Amino acid sequence: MLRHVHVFVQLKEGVLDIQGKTVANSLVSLGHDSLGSAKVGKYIQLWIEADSAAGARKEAEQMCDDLLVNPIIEQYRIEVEGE
Amino acid sequence: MLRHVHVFVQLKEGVLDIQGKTVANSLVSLGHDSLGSAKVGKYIQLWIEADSAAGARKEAEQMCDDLLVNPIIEQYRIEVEGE
Amino acid sequence: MDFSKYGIRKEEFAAAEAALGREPNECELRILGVMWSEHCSYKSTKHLLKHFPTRGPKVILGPGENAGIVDLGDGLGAAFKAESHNHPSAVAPYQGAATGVGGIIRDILALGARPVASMDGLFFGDPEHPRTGHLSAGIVKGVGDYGNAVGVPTVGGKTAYDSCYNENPLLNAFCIGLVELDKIVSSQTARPGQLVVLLGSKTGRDGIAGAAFASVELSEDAKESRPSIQIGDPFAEKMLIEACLELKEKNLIVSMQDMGAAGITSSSSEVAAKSGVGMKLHFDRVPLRAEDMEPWEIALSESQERMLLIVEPKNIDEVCSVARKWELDCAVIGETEEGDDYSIFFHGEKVASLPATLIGDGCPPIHWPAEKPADFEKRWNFDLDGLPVPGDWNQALLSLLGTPSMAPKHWISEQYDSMVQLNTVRGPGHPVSVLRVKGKESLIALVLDADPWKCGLDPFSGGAETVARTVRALSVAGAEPLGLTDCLNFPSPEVPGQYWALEECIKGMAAACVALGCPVVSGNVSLYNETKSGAILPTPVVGTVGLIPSPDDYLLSGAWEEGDVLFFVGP
Amino acid sequence: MKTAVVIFPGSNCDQDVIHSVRDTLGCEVNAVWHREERLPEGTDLVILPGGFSYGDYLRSGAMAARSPVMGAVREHGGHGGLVLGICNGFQILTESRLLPGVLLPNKTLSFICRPCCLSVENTETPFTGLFEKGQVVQFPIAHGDGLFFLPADELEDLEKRGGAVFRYVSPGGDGGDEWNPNGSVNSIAGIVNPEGNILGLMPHPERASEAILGGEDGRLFWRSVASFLEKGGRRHGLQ
Ligand SMILES: Nc1ncnc2c1ncn2[C@@H]1O[C@H](COP(=O)(O)OP(=O)(O)O)[C@@H](O)[C@H]1O
Repeated sequence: MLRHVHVFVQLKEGVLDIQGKTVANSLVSLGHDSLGSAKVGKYIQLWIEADSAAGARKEAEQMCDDLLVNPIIEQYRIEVEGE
Repeated sequence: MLRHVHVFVQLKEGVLDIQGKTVANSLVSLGHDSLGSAKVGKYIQLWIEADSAAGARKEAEQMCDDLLVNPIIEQYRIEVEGE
Repeated sequence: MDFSKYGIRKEEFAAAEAALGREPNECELRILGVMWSEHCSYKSTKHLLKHFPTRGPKVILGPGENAGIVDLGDGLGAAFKAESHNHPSAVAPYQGAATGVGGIIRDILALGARPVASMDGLFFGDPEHPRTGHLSAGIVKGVGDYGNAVGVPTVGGKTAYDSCYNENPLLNAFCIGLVELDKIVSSQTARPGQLVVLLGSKTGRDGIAGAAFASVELSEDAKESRPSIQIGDPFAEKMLIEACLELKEKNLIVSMQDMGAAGITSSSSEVAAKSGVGMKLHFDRVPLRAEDMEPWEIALSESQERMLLIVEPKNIDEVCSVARKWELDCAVIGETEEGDDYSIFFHGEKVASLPATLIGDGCPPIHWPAEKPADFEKRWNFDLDGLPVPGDWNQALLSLLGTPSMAPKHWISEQYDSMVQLNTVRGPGHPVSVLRVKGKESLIALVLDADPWKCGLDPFSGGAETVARTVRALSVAGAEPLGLTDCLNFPSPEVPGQYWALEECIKGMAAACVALGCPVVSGNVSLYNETKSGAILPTPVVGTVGLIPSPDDYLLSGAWEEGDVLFFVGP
Repeated sequence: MKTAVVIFPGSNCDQDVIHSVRDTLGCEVNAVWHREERLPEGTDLVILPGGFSYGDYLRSGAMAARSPVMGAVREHGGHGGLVLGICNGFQILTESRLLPGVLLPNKTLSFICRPCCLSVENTETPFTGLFEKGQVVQFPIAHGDGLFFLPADELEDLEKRGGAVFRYVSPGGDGGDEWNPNGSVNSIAGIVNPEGNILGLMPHPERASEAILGGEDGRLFWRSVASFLEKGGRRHGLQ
């Protein structure tokens, strides 16, 4: 069964987030004064053939380690639909 | 109160996802045969000063329309913590 | 039959019916609607373009192919062309500009030439206008991201600001490539019994009927009515360039055509008509990206990064293996045959059958009425004496030089890789851009220019001046002009004063081309550049190419020293 | 000396590097397709060229770092063979962990193409032996993701061991943010591994190797490598 997996990638604490800062500045200058701060990361969706949700999660974790995430600067969180 | 808002941006159906296509090919060639397809989007976190979760959501929606999302090719979903 | 919803006019429907001896079916009407749009058929301007001189001692290939080619000597040619992508860039600046660059690069590639440099003509609205910042930033980033990634340096360009472009910015992309004269690939050499091959990305629902979209004025709801927008994939384009050039080197291509406006139908019917063959296409074999696409959608999809090849059956396996190496889809989608019939089959059914020549040439031309505006000469009444005399001339000069149109354009040109390929002798920021040709003594000089304000005041002289300016810039650098390409950006031809300006401009340009011995070898027309808030100024953009015999002949501007003597030359 | 230039899908400075090395040194240069699992016999120097491998999608250099050829490059470098990554090649080297750190989007968030002045900070590497310490050279940059970043503790280690080989400076050799085009930490433009045989740099020496293109400082870079190898810098390993 094809399972829908969501991967949320964000920069680790302490890594320069220029994009986040720039986005925040632009939003404030557009009048969104209520904004404290912003962070920009990646939202990756995977459709994985797996017998179980747990199997899909494991496979997705492997994909993150193999390619999707650079552990020097990034961390991730996975959600599997139906888990 | 500062509220943590998560914005998930993805390409609309039918819009060519050049990153997703290339990432999927790469993962398959690394041996992840179970992968059906992949989509790459943006994961934006906002910290917004708002009295209520609903207020934060409204403000975030406004930010998406003003800057964060390109409605011609992208769509988004918002989650507000504590909502 | 309500043909108007397909963008077909009454005369056009009648012409199609007469040629076919029957009513065209819906799929055929949709095809004709796009192929007979202004953008594809040049129905309003074809006869005007005849004013241009197109022959010259250095012209190897004039208008009629994907780009023109001039002779650089030693068996080498320069293929070049300019193309507009104005309407898409107005709606989706980043993607519109990126796909504009991608499209012109494929035009050059289609001749078997390696693209070696680009230039861009940018016309933005008033810098104070709220949309100008967003549009200009997006367009510049789109041009840069695409050109940088495919590895074609952007070595120069032209940027101007005027409130007439507030809602309708212009993006003109110019590309030049190098090709050995005995290895030029043509789109006119298909013979019966050969295979029609689709190389490159999969076909999706992107930009369907984009050509028709480019042939009407931009409306308020352009955003909503916009079909799924074309997305540029420079990575796929880079693969496509290398694959096509490898196929050419291995002599595996009979004929080639890029897929631009109106996609498969435009490219394949053009090859069929120009080569004088018929064609049978099987749309079930087209690699698709979206589900349940209708045949007319497949026919007209403007998915990017695709090329149409004509291949001898015995070579098809080798062609496919080159495609695999470059990780591109490659599918045989049809075959050529005797005759003029262009048919499309889908799930075993013939869904369209039209004479190939009808698709490309059958649209009845339109001669819009021209009329010189009544207030025309009055526009020249400018009272110079009424201008306040600046107290401080230095300050006046500085503030003039600080206006966005005149100020240096580093913020733009530094976003472009102007050096990749190691040929850029002079990049952006110089009156002409200069390329060396590895292993050769001579240098290529390029310039892109426009003067919409002069064209607005006096289209004939303005058109002539635009051409003269580029040729002058080349001469001053020590280059002999070889030929030029042009992009004619104009508002709707349906307004008599605007049509008159178009005609005058072309006549003026042509007169200058003749007088200066610089023929037109390629070009493009973009009409209907207007919105509710007004029409753009007549904006012919000219890209001229010249040859500097040797580096010693190159006269560098600004290389002055104290004690040099200044001369003023001219009337 | 024998050089191999790896071509990844999307590389676009591969021919430039081949041209420049050949033109300067007249030596043998081989192109190696990324699917190859071996380098040509006797390769002294492997160059990962600039460009946009896999379109820079996901993260620049990420997918190329996982190409079959990278196993051979790793092995070559592991035995002390010379490896050079320029621009996208530098990004590929950090993505494959052959060099520390990461290259993030420029502080301007836009692509920057312009000539830059660099000071040569370490002349003890196989790539910089003919330069003088502190010499200012001009190599152009052309990149979108050139901000070199390393967590603070690792940065300290890198600096201590002289790992920062090139820094962005003024034409007069002064440091400072205004001369740092992309926001790199400590204005770092190029680094070398602790063993000294693997170098990555964002600026393009191959674009500064001919007078007609505006500068020749890059020739000294190529000559340094040749001279290192001639002077018994071991063919397949450092002393
Ligand atoms: N303004 C012009 N001046 C000269 N030639 C032109 C002009 N406009 C179009 N042409 C020529 O008409 C032919 C078709 O042009 P176009 O439709 O823009 O090419 P494509 O099919 O590649 O988009 C080309 O050969 C082009 O050079």
